[in-house]
Order: sequence, then C-alpha cells, then structure tokens
Amino acid sequence: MHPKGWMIMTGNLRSVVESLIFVAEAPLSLDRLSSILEEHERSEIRAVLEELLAEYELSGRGIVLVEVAGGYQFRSRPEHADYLKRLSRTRPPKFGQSSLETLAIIAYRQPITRAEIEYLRGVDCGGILKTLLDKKLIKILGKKDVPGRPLIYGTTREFLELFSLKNLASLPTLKEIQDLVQPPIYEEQGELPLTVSAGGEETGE
Amino acid sequence: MHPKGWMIMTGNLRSVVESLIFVAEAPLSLDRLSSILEEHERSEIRAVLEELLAEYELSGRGIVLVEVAGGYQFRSRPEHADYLKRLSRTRPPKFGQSSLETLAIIAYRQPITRAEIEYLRGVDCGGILKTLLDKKLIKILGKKDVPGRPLIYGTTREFLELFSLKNLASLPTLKEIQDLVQPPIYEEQGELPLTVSAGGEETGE
Amino acid sequence: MINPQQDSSSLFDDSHGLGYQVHVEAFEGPLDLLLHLIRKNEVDIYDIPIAAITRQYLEYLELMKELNLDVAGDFLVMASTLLQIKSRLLLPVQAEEEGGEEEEEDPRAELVRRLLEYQKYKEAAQQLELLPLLGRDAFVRARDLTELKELQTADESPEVELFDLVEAFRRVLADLPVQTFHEVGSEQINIADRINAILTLLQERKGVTFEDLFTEVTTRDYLIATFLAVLELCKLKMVKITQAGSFGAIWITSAVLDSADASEGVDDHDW
Repeated sequence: MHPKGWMIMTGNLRSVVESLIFVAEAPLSLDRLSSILEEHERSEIRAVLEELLAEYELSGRGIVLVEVAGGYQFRSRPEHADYLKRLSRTRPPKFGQSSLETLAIIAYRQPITRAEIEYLRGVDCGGILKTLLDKKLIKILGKKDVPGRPLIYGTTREFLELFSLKNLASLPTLKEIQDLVQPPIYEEQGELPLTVSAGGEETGE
Repeated sequence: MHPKGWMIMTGNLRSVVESLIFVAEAPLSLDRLSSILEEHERSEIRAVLEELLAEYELSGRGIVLVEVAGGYQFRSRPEHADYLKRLSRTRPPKFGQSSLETLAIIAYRQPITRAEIEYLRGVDCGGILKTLLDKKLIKILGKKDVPGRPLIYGTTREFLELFSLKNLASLPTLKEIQDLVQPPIYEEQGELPLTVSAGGEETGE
Repeated sequence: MINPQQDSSSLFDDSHGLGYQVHVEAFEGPLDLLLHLIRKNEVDIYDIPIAAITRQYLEYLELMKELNLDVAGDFLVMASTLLQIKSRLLLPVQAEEEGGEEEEEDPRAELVRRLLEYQKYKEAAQQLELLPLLGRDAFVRARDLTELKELQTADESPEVELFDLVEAFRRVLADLPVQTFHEVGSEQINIADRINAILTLLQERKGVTFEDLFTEVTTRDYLIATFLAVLELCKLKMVKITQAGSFGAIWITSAVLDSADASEGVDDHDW
C-alpha cells in the first residue's frame, strides 16, 4: 500500500497506463505519461511499462505493445497482416528503390544536405526529397553553416513510426562492405572524402 | 485437429480476431468477421468471440471488449475517463491551415501590417493575429509611418524555437523548395567532389 | 596499373531483346550500374579494369538511347568521369613534378570509395524495407471512434514542421492573381530576407555597423537588397542610424525594442 491513499494502486495503474496508450493518437512517451500521471513516480510508471511490455510479448495476443518513435503504442501483430489486409482499410505504403535509398542515407547520415545525398547516390534527388517532405518522412532541420548555406535534412517521428523503430539508434547496423566479389587486396582506405565533407559537423543548430 | 490443415489454429484464430477488431474502423459484426475469415466456421468464430469477451471482462485491463452497434469493438475502460481527459489537456499547439498561412506570411514578409496580410490571404485575419500574439509566436514591432499608423508585426524568439531555427535567415526560401522539383542543371555537376578530387584531394563543399 | 583487358565478350550477352528493358529499369543510377558491371565481370572492386568497365558502361548508355530511354545526365557525368580516370591511368606515373608526394593516389580510389559507400546504403535500404512497416505489416487502432473524439490527443512534439511553413507561404502566393504575384516576386523577397536577417542580428546584439551587413556575400543584388532593407526599416522607424563622426562607422540599432537607449552622436539620419 502506498502512503498516499488517493493514488491509483499498482494493478490499477497498469490498467490506466494501458488505457492511455490505447487512446493516444501517437506513441506515448514515458515523459508524457509521467506528466499526465503526476501523482506517480516516474520509476513506478516505468516499471509498469516494463511489465506491460513483457506481458504482451508473451501473450501471443492479436494486439502487441511496441516501443516506437520514443514512445509506446499498441499495434496489431505483424504476423496477421494478411488477414488485416482483408479489411481493406487503406492501400499499404509502398516505396520505390530510390525512395528507400534516399531515406536510408538521410536516416544514417543526418543532418545531411541535398548535395551530400546526391554525391552518395550519384543521381539527382530533388524530386524524391520533395516527395519525402510531403509525406513527412523527412524534415528540414535548418541550414548548414557553410558557404551557400544549403538546407539540411533529417528524418521525422513519422519515419520512426512507419518503420516501427524505437529511435534512430535502433536502425539496423550499417554493414561495412569491403568487397563485392573477392576479398579485398588493398588495406582499407582511410577517411572517406564524404566523411570529411559531412564532418564539418557543425550543422546550424 | 481441424480437417483443413491450412486453417488457423484456435489459439491463433483468437489472436487474429483480436487484431481484426482492433484495426477495424467500426464495430466488427460476426457476419463481417465470418466473411473475412471465410476458411472458418461461423460457430468457431462465435466461440472465439465469447472467449475473448469473458477474458477481457475478467482481466481488469485498460482495454475492454464491448458488444456495440451489432458488432465488437475495443474501447478504453470507462472508469479511467478522468485520466484520459488529461491527455487532451496537455495537448501541444496545433495549427490550422489559416493560422499556418498567416504565420508563414508574417515570417517571410515581416515587418508587415494586418492590411497587407489580409491582402495576401484575401480574408480577415484579426482573430488569428490575436491567437498568434497570445501564443507569443508573433509580436508587434511598432507602427508603420503611413497614414493611420497601422501596427506592424513580426515573429518572436518563440517562433524560432518552435521551428528549431537558429535565426530568421535560416528560414528556407521558396526558391530552395522549388529548386527541389526543378529538373537538374547538368552544368552544375561539374562542382561535384568527384571532379574536384580527380585533380586534387579536397572535396568541394 | 592498367589491367589486362579481361573482356568477357559482352556484358549483356545473357539478356536479349526485351530482357534489356528489365535491366534498364533496375538501375537506380550510374553507381548502381557500375556495381552491376563489377559483379557481372567478377572483378576485384579495388582493382577495377577501367578500360573494360568503361566500354561496357558506354555500351549500356548506347543501349538506353537505342531503346529511346532518357539517358539521365547523371549517367553522362559518370561516363566522363570514367573516361577521365581511364586517361589518367594511361599517363606515365612519374609525370608529376619532382616535389609531388611519393605515392600518387590511384585515380580509381575515389570511385571505389563511392561505390563501396553506395553499396552500403543500398543494402541499408533493403534492410529498411524488411522492418515491420506501419500500414503494411502492422496497423494501429482506427482513429475515428466518435466516443473518444474529445479525448484524442496529439503527440508532444510540435504539430508543425518548417516545411509546412514554406508550403503555406507558397500556397498563399500561388493563390494570388498573376499580376500580384509579380509584385511580390523574387527581388522583393530578397529584400524581405535581408530585413529578416537584420532584425535577427539586432535581436542578437545591440547594434551592428553598416559594414557588418555586407560580410557574407557581396553580389550586386545582395548589396542593393541590403541597402533597400535598411531604408525600409528606417522608414518604418524600426531602426535608428547613427554615425560616429563624419567618417566613423555607421551604426544601426533597434529603435523599437529598447527605446530607452538614447543615442549620442549624430541623430537619426534621414535617408
């Protein structure tokens, strides 16, 4: 029993947290939950979230609790996608190779300018950037502190939500590819010029 | 074991039904469920629904399964309504189209008078200006030295913070956005780091 | 350094007629095409036989033209890069003057780095696509439950992005009658930009000198826009201009925000 009688009891707190996550329009962060449930310790809420995560993980239910975009959200179990498609709610999102490549580069290299993206891809990316901006998967972060002050881009919360990512750190690890066919003969090249150019790291922020 | 081997097993069927109800836009009726899960007997689905109802009833969870409007739907537990209300109380600023347009005009054309804003938008903006002033996103910069001495408006530091802008010069220009969709000019490709580095090593930034 | 011509007769032997079409569509750009050629020829990426690869690359562009496909400029740029590398490889190594570094970088090195880097992100893109995609693999609860409408909430991050702001402005301008559009056209925006920049500067510090305004870029248009911006701000009585002595620096200070700040020296210039 908690000293303050008016507080929600632990079992009930879990139920309240469940309701809040269910009703919220977007993934609900621990910060936000703590400010809504101000009577409770952050640590207490965190413990409840851990419990819920474990519980849903084990249950095999059709609803799963995921950590995504810095928050918690209920989603349908991905294995059931084929059945859910039959509800025909909306057309599933589809990406061309070029959009995916551009998104990947921005995700891993942000903040990044258009010129840097185009150097990496070897093709013009203006149209794709515009589309990704329209879809809110990327955003303008500001301008880079270099001559010409080019715009710099980064990914959005919507990007994380779309790809079910908890945060940017949970992006799949970039594989260093040394060779395509045969083992490399030369020792590894040093700094990429790219790293140098992106390495003026003070992006205007 | 069910005669048809390709069917979902019962435990899994429950999970699929749960997913379907969760994702559906409206209460899902037994009829609709049966037609979506055509591989399964109606009676089988009905049994699964009964199981689910009983399970949610007992669980005391934050999500409840209700029979409503001839179908099944998940809802938040009604007893938690007070907590759920707090979600909307802590709602962040949201922009309507007209507020955003007005704010954009002020940002890009400051210092600007109300008459000038209204000329650009073609509608009265008094109410919106008041709201933006209240939210401290714009401020009165002074009075314009023309007959009537109208107030002139500009954006605030809070405006910069909202958009994570370092300063007003970091606002992307229209041209920068339009350039994204313009076809590329190949002459400019000459400045690619590639060409530069073919001669030396510095990457052209 | 030049590799023996290990030409595998033609790269496209295995794809006849319509088969080409498939290939054409498959390449995302020149780097993608080059990676394909390198794999196809089973050559070492660190020792690309430039002559052979270049020839195949050009063959491919030729093919695109024959098929009436747009050979994008990006492909042509790469073609010229390849030819450049090829000709540099043909130069005798000690052609550089004696002071040069002992070991010239392989002319192909930059290209190799780009290819490996590109390959890395190409792979990453494939990884991304395997993640559970919202709306394809996983779904969230439908949002239009009327009973919960008033309880619905937005996320804590601001609902608006910078891009929305520019787009809103663009929309406003696009909706204006054509004539008016010209009035608010490009040159004026430059002045507005400069006004914004000056106002920002004045938010950051008490005053700036006239010269401070011209440090960044010095094109003629920029000078004019800046000058007009200062005039406009003066007209609006938003800045105060003072000069220390006849040849001293001209100072611009904010007239609105700190009215208490009485200025000595020459008073408001009437520009």
